[in-house]
Amino acid sequence: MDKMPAWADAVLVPLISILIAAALSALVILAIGESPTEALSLMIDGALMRSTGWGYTLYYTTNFIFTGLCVAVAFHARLFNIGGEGQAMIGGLGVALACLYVPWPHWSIALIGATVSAALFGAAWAWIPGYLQARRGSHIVITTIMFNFIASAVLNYVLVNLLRPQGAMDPATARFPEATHLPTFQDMFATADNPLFRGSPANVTFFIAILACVAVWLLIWRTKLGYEIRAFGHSESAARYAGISPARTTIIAMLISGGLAGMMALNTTMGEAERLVMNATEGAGFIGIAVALMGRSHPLGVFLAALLFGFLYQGGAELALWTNIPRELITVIQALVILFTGALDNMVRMPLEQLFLTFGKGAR
Amino acid sequence: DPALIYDLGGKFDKSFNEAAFNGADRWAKETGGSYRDIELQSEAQREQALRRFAEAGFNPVVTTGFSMSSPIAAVAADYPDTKFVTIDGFVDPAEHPNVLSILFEEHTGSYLVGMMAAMASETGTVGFVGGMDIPLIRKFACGYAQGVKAVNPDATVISNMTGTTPAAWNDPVKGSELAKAQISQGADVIFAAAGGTGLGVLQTAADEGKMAIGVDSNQNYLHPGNMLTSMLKRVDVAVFDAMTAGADLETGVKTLGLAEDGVGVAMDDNNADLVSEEMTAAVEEAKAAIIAGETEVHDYSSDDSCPALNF
Amino acid sequence: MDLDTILQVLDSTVRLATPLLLACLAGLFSERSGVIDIGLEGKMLIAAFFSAAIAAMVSTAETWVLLGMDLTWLKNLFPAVIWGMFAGILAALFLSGLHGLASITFRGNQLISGVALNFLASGLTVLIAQVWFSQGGRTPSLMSGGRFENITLPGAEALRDVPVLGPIYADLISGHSILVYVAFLAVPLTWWVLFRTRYGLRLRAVGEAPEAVDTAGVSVIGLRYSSLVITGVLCGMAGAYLATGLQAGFVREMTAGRGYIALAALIFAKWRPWYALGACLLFGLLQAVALRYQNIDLGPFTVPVQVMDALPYILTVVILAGFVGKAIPPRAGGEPYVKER
Amino acid sequence: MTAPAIELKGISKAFGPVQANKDISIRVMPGTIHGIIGENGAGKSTLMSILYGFYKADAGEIWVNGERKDITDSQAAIAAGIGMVFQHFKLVQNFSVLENVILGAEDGALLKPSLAKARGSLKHLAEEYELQVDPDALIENLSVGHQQRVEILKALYREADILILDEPTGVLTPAEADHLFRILEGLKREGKTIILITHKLREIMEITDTVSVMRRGEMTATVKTAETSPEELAELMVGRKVLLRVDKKPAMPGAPILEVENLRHTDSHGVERLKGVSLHVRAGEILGIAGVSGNGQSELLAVLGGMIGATGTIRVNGDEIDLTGKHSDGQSRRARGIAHVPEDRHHEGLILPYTAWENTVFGYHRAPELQSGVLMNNAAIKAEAQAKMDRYDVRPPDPNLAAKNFSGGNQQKIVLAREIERDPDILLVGQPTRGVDIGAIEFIHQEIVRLRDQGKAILLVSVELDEIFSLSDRIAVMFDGQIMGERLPSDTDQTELGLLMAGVTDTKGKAPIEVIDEKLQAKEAREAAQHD
Ligand SMILES: Nc1ncnc2c1ncn2[C@@H]1O[C@H](COP(=O)(O)OP(=O)(O)OP(=O)(O)O)[C@@H](O)[C@H]1O
Ligand SMILES: Nc1ncnc2c1ncn2[C@@H]1O[C@H](COP(=O)(O)OP(=O)(O)OP(=O)(O)O)[C@@H](O)[C@H]1O
Ligand SMILES: [Mg+2]
Ligand SMILES: [Mg+2]
Repeated sequence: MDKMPAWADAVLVPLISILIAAALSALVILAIGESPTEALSLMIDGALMRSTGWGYTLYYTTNFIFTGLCVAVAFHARLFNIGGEGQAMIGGLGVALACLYVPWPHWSIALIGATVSAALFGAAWAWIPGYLQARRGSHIVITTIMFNFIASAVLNYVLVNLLRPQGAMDPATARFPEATHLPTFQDMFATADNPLFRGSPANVTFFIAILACVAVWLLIWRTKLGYEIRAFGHSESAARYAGISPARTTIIAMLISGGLAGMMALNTTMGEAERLVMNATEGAGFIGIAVALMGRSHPLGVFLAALLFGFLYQGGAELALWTNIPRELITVIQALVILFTGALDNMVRMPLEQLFLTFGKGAR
Repeated sequence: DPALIYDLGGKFDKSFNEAAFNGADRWAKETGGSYRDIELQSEAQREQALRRFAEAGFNPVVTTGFSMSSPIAAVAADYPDTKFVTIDGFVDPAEHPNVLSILFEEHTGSYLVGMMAAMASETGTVGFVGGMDIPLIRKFACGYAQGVKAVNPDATVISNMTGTTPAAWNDPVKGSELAKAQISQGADVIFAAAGGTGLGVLQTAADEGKMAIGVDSNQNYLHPGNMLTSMLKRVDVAVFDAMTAGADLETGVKTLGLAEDGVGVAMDDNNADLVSEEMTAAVEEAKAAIIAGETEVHDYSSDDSCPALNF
Repeated sequence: MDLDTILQVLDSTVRLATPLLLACLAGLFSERSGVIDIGLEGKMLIAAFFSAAIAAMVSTAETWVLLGMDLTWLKNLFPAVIWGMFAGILAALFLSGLHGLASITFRGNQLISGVALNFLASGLTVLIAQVWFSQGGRTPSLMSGGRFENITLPGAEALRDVPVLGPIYADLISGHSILVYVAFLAVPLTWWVLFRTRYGLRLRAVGEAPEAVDTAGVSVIGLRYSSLVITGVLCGMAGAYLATGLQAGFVREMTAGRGYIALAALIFAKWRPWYALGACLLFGLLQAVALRYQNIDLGPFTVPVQVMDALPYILTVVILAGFVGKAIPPRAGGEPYVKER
Repeated sequence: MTAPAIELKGISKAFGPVQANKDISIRVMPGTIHGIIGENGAGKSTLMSILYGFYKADAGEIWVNGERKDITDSQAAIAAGIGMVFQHFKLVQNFSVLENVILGAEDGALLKPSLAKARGSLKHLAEEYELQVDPDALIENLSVGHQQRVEILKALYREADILILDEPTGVLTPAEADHLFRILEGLKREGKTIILITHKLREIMEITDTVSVMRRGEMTATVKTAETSPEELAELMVGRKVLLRVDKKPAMPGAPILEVENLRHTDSHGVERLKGVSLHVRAGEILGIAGVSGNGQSELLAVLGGMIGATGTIRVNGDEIDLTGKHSDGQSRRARGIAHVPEDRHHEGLILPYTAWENTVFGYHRAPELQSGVLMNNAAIKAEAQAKMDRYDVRPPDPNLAAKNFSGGNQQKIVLAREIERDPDILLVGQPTRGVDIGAIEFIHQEIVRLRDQGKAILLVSVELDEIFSLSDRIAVMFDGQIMGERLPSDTDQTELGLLMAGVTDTKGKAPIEVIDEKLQAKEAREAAQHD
């Protein structure tokens, strides 16, 4: 018999954790002399009450879905991939090369090509830490952190010395050709008399992210590979017993994980900027950790958590626009959310379990 | 009301964005007007901030940093009644008549401080510390090196970049070490164009009793007696002027160089003791020559190469 | 290369290695007790901020008055920089406490707690700095009383002219701030505590087999928290050294990944104090060299600055992959101690 | 009348929903050896851990020598004169014996004096109680028997008057167990009180003065040993009459199906664990491998099951098997008809968080018949799982329940069902009844014999000599990575096997335990040298 019903663990615990994080955030806002209620209503108003706001919220959500799935898949194999950031950067390189050097006839084909390229580049960047963990026993947490730094150096070199158009100031590539521009939500949903999503960056990549959620769900819970990844994650010795190669599984899980991180670049690079800039990833790789944790590494959970962080990002931007609250407040809120949902979750779970136990006993 | 958008470095970077803030602040104080400003946090917010401000009726919308030019080009057409200003960026005026691009001739300003560095140097070796290795910073370095060589063709210019990640703008410890390294190689004047990292450079130069050159804002006050000068980039004036002009702002492309006092060298009480009359004279002379077109300072960004320095 | 250049590179190595070493030893205590800590970065950062902020405040404050009591005498007990360091240590201890709460008391995931604390430090420092000083997440520049001065060791000047040894003593060994000496002395001290004292025996045991410690009648939780206290103190000093020793104030994100490098050094050092010294000096040396030789001209091609910049990271990976051999971490590391499932 | 050394009153303890101890009361008189028996999971260890302050009781009182004690942690228990040797030793593997002994009982803040003092008393204790161990050896290089000595020394060093031993003989050879009992007798003579937990009736009858029986968290009886019998105790333990023997017909072995020659394996520490093992198993035969755990039996199973690599040859039905390359994993072995019921179902045989149905294909999950397209055919797997669970009487028969929610016996049935139902030629079985209740033991033994009668070749590894005797058609004994000899069950007895298990092939002259000790010390020294 379980101690606590599964739904309580999946829903109640994160919910209460978020509430605690929110309460503390409110205290922080109070402490810097602003009104939490006003801040909250500004955030909700800016992020959820208008289509443009949604356009931004969903844009960020798309990023976080990819990086969240990246962390989640690795988590299932009990690999802590902190390298989503670097993998996404290199994925961006893949997108840029695909968009710049292949004459695509139509955006839809370009999208497929760029997706493959982004995933391949991201996967390649994750392959090395995966390989080193599997074959040489180097700690994946450390190697992926190092690979974030190295990715940044690689990207900088490539942008400054190789891909930057002559005379340009930005360490960025040229703009991608017209044929690779992805339709935004505005292109898709706005009509002449109803200008929905005006100017917001959400684009078709969002649907790819949804597809990725479904694909990851199928992969993890419906295929033999997913079966092996989860088995390996639960018990390496059991995996060995069953003939599941730990090395192979580690490497494959990292490849998939890195590929998903790489695909994040589709959204920022192909969908939004339409060129590759230096800091296209903007820490989304790290937010992915929180997203995966909150989402309990389940695609649906990842989606919901990504939405929450998308809201935080967009709401935070609104705060920065209309108040004097420093932008770092959002970092603090994120930290609190990660802390309470990820690391201090037992603080909520333990008393809750006790509660269910007493309640359950009373009922029996 | 006008609005101001700072680039990712943030409002108080002690140099570029802070200069913009100072300009806006002065405008607000002098005219009693009010303005909104925002520090960007992510790439996608660039366009968002532009649109939100434009929709809310702010005019003009002033932005700093070359990275704003692309987003402005993307949104300008949607808000024909709003004037946009991109400082350091370039947007084609033919396509977007409601945009003012303001460019600075950093290389000429850097040239002048380079001359001063060469004249102040006793060792014949001077240093340059840049932030992240990007073309703009190379432009500074290249102009500086040319100025140094113009005074003393045998001088050595040691040029270092702090790093390749955005962290390179905020690592004063590394800045210090770079300065120490350059000092140990003989440099006695160091020009820092590296944001927060530069503070470490200036600090170390002061600690070691050498001279340093600030950037963007007038940083002479930071270490009086050790700051030879600062390479001014009058972003504050540009912002002030744009805000003063308000909705009637004249658009197009403005290049601010020595002639317009858009760039220059900072002279004040803090560095009066360090600057000899001879130096002042030479700088004035060179300035006039550049304005007159007699002296040509090569602009790194024109062809991505530098005659005076290897990258 | 002449002696002077070598000395300068080594001198720079010492300075760059010091914060790494303090953080690395901090991590050593924590991980030896079975608590993995990737929050070293955050602890250093928050300590750097508070040490600079408090040092700045104390050095500008003429008097201290609290609830009508004149506490100026208290303020004058220590110079501003020491008050700053205390504050930095306190702040690092606060994060350590949170980490303990998450990973010891509530048996949470230690890696995630570390990540969260790094975020927290990164946000809080700038936020508070902005509210307190309105200088954009920066503290005011510290004047002389607010900084650690470099110490000239006795006889340094007199001995300078002795060939080879003189300059080594005068330039390399002498002339650092007190925290550098503290950091280097912390190495033998750590070794001694770890391998020669009762506390060290228990600490090592609790990282290997907490149940053995528990059944021997020693509190696992107490031991782990105590190790986190040491971690906090050392991180606090590392942060204080960055902001008030090497620099004259705090700048956002000024730790710039040093906590992660320290962590890599710890693994490289196989969780041993003397090896930690070696590893940190190596990483310091790599950085010092990378700073001095940015574009290395190898005839047919030039090594770009980006390669030199990334070199410490690349080397870390290479070292971890090949040369550490089997770095066996403390067996109970990363696992919360659970008796009753 | 003297006060009891230990008196527990109304002790209760729950782990979440599991009630491990229910209102337990017990008295232990000073200077006696008191046995506690009960099936696996009856709550014996929990009760003793409460007495030792490792767990905190939910209710109840502890009285020591007539005084009520508030034992909140092990420190308090130690102060009250209680020492405990846990079922799973609580030693720091990479510490020396001395360091382990002083841990928590140091004199002063510096180690040196403590170590010196401990060295002295250890020498003294060793002489007094025949507890010789090298004080400077690292625990990880010691044999289990010696590790147990260290645990006893730890307790004695802390001057324990009351010594609890939790299943101490499970890891010992019979000779070592005899030696341990001699030590215990000695301690008893000194006036110490001993509580001995075991589930071996023979031991209870042999050494204890009184015995308490536990069943499902409750204390069912406390009796004088002299006034009871094994049969009565077994009934008290299980709650019904049990057969203590397996019924089986004589074997009719056929051709050799599994042939092993000169198998060698070196582990990641560089220690050679298999030193040239050769054996064969014929169709319709059970070969039992006896031995103290840690002598290479686990590695033998792991090599045969494809979990680790090795050199040498293995032939299945005459065809050689790949031992290191691409085909050396568990799935290849299964394809060759080798099924494997592993020793440790928690860490090998099952994925505990997986549901029962997912576990019923573990290791076979790549089989083409289980797939539909790129996805796994979960509906079919689930249906088949349901059928298997019904056939094996797995309780509760719910395939959607996570494996961790089944009791040990039912978990083992799930593993057995999975491995047997695919009709393998060879079945490798490790510790089939470890941690399984007596009811399930009967069932599992019958299944194994049934399989043999169907003509399968069965390799059985067990540390329970009783089990080896009752199931095997032939017995091979392993010591230190080698087969020390083969015997027919009818031609041998526990004593002879016990000596073989200690690597002793003849014992003329010396007392067995001395020979064993010499052997063990030589082995430890060798391993310490190989290490690093
Ligand atoms: N630390 C724990 N957390 C949760 N449940 C536990 C724990 N220890 C024991 N249990 C449960 O309590 C019950 C009693 O276990 P205990 O170990 O006391 O039995 P035992 O009689 O010693 O069995 P064995 O003969 O296997 O050693 C079992 O159901 C077991 O699963
Ligand atoms: N030398 C060997 N030792 C152990 N198992 C083997 C060996 N050779 C093959 N196997 C296993 O026996 C089964 C049948 O072998 P076979 O070579 O016919 O399969 P296959 O489908 O051709 O596989 P593969 O393409 O991997 O060779 C496979 O599951 C394989 O893994
Ligand atoms: Mg037990
Ligand atoms: Mg084949």
